[in-house]
Amino acid sequence: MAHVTTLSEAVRELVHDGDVVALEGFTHLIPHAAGHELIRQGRRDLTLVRMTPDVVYDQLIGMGCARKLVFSWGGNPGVGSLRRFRDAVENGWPAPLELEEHSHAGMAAAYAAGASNLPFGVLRGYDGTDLAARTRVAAIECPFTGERLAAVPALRPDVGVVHAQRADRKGNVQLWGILGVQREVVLASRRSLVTVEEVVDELEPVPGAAVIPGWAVTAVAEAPRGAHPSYAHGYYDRDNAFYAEWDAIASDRDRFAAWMEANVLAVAR
Amino acid sequence: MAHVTTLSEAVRELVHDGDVVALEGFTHLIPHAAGHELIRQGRRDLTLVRMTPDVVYDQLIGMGCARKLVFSWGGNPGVGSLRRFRDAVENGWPAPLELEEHSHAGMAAAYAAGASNLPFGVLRGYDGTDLAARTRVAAIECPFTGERLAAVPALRPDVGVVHAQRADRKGNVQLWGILGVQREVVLASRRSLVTVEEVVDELEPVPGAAVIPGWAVTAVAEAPRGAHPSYAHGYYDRDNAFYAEWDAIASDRDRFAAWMEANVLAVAR
Amino acid sequence: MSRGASSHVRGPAPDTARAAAFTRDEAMAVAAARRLANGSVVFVGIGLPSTACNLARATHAPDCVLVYESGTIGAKPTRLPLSIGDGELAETADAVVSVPEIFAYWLQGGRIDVGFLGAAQIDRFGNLNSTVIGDYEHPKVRLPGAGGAPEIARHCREILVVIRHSPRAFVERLDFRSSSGERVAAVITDLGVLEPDPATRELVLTELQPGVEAGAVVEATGWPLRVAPDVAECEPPGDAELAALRALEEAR
Amino acid sequence: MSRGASSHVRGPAPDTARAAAFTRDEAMAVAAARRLANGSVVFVGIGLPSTACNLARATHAPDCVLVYESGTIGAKPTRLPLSIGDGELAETADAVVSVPEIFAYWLQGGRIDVGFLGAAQIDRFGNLNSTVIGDYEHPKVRLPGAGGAPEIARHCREILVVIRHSPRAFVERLDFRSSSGERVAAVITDLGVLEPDPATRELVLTELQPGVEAGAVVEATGWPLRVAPDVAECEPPGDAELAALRALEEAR
Repeated sequence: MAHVTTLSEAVRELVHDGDVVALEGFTHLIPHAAGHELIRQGRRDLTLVRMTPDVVYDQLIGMGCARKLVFSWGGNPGVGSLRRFRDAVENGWPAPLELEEHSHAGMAAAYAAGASNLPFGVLRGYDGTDLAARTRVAAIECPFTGERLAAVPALRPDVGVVHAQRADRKGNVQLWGILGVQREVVLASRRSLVTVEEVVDELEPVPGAAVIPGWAVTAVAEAPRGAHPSYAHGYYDRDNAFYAEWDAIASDRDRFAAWMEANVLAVAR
Repeated sequence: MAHVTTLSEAVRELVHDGDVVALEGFTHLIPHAAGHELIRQGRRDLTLVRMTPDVVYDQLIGMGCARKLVFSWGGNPGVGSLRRFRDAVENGWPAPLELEEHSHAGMAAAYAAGASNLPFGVLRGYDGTDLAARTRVAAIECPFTGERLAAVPALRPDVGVVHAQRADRKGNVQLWGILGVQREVVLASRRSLVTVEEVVDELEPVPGAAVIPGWAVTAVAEAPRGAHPSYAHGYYDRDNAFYAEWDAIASDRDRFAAWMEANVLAVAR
Repeated sequence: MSRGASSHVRGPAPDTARAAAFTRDEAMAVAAARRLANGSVVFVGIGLPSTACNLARATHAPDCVLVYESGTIGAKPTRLPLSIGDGELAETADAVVSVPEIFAYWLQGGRIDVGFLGAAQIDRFGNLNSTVIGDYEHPKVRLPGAGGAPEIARHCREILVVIRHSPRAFVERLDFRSSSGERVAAVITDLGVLEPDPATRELVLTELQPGVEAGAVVEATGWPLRVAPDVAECEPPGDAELAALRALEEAR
Repeated sequence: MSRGASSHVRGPAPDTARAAAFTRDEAMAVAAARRLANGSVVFVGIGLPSTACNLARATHAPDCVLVYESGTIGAKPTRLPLSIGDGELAETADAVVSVPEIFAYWLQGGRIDVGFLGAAQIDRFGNLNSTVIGDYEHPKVRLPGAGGAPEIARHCREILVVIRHSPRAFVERLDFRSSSGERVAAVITDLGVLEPDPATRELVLTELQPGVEAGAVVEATGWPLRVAPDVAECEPPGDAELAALRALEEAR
């Protein structure tokens, strides 16, 4: 049964230096508040996993929390580059960042394999690209047809972190709207943390909603607006203006540091 | 885009003698009406695929429609045997029935592989059983860890048939309650037929409901109470009494034939 | 489920309040239910397993999580379902997922504590047959087949088998092995409880149902059954347990 | 999207009603939208592709089915989403599925007619780079990466590429191949349209945007571009197309 706790307690308990940590949310329900707590608690040497590293990963990378990034698309959606990610890759600032780069389909198959307790996922993909030579992918032959397909190693993070709309007091989690890989990352990870907009007595059924039973989750923490500047369907919209502003903030190392100091480090939760 | 048509038209158009046909529905939403139409139209030499052959498969087998059965559990749930299935296997009546037998997990993985356009599915299974020697399963090695797992050939039926609660006039299908492998069999099959309780103007959202877009379905036909004696969540309950009665009806070849004559063959749709 | 055998026995101690009459099947259901710790996550087959799990939930284990292979997670039925896919399972579940998902993410994912299985035949190592009696190609009796059993038996942390005791069921040699006995923790029957020897994995009679002699169990077993030196008698079903079980059966 | 280039051109024939002023980016979006047949199922990337698809849906192709990699199937946004995961996509979709499912059952499942891709670089065979400029280990510019492109390029029946024409983008040799050009049916740019030679798969200039000379396109291409002998001028954007496009952009 998930224990319902505070965000700072949950991060302290579940995430250790050197861990493989996946913060997921496909544009929607990105666990920004949890990412900020990782930064405040000064986690180091993390292997960060995420299909679409966006602003929160730019912040984690810029603050020196990450040693390695496993990803498939690292940009500011609809805006452009992730400036801190680029500074790390292009200039090694604040530290070099090792990359393991996949396609979306490959990452998705790897999470599904992890959730299924399989050591690998299978897809028709990667062929005809230079990616195959730069990442962890192998050929696998169909034992019935002889066809060659791609295998990707399962993703089994130490900790999976997602945001969701709400949970009940037993830690049952409910989410709706774009579902992304939220359920898969929770089920693929050794430990899991779900931040929610609110903890409620009863989870009213909602069309399109998925429920993750509390006994399959390690910890739940309330974090209202915990996805901002991403969004929580039915609670608040995506802050598209912030995503555009972030480009300027992150373009400059000092401006970035000042923003993080004022908006993350100096904020007590 | 699915065309919305009559059940007899749809069966005439989509199902041919010798086809591989999967009628699915995991206890819930079993397409009995479509099965009866197959019997009325006298389809022969079918390879019937279904995880849990129950009464409708007992009827198809007893009426001589099937040449082969691909399945994982063939019984009358909570009641006992399928008498016509047993008569075919044990005594070759009315015709011998070839069997390809899997586990539920194997069938489910094979449908998911079919829906994904993969030639095989992977699972940890079949080992330590005599099934492996009696069915189509092969060993496959993880290219990363060297572990050996089981591979099952993808299921790609010629025709997939399921029942659902409703569809709109564009053929978009909505179903809820126990979902089974309904979506997988539709997506894995070359052609698909969905019978529905009703065709409506607008699909009102329902908690827990899945929608299969009309453009991914070949034909939709209205068949009110088309799952009976199975059930349609929100429309009518499972007719448990009929399942119990079926045992006596199907125990005797003549009584079975008379029942089919009166209740299926003589019924015009 | 509990209708096949109807021989009534008496609890051994008429001076206890528990000396009400009960059937051997009722004793079996109660003994099976008691094996479930509160809060455990159970993969439930239909029939005897479903009866036992729902009885556990109605008595000492209200927080047991029932997972049915139909994809219903956390189902809380008020009456015994006839099939693993009855509508009430979906209505009362915490989550309903597809069948491919229940087997891949949940069972194979290693999230299930206890799997409950029945069978037509069992051997001395807890291997089960639910496929055929006789030769596979020319069976005397064609049974329904393995269903979920091969992977339930492999992926749940432990397996409980519930099966009526008879020489036809407890056989020297299975006609077909539908699932492996490797993870079997206990076999609960209408005559007693068998548990594997930790070293050899051979099933040993460790408990007797109330009023049953060890000799009767040995006789009902198709191989030379080992009896534990400290074989104990099960606590007879209590009034509350019997009342809950009968209420479940009546509401069916 | 259409803000980068703002040079206004005039339609070639002042005597037509269509001679309204439009930007090259508008001409590109309109030319791309026109390639979509009504009713086709389209896998939509964000940016120029999303603009073109939504313009098609607002004009000649109201029954186009937009599938976004965020798992929204049949989304009908009223304004242009900034990201592929904006809330309106889920609200207006026929179905929302998980990301593993959208790639496995829907894209790899072979259900998509047309895939729309953009890129930083393209070569003469329609191979695309969206990964790095410069050496992979020591890149001059680290781009976002391949995202969905490798499998979109492989599984959709045909691929349309939308990209602004410049020698930096149209290169002799890609710095990195993020996706294969095998299924590219057309490359729509702000200067013209390129289509593969059926025999060699080399891209050939087959259409010119209104008012653009073939020589200008050759000059903006980093390899010796072949020009079709019958190269035609695109029909200029119509009033209704421009109005719909601008309404979409304004509602963003």
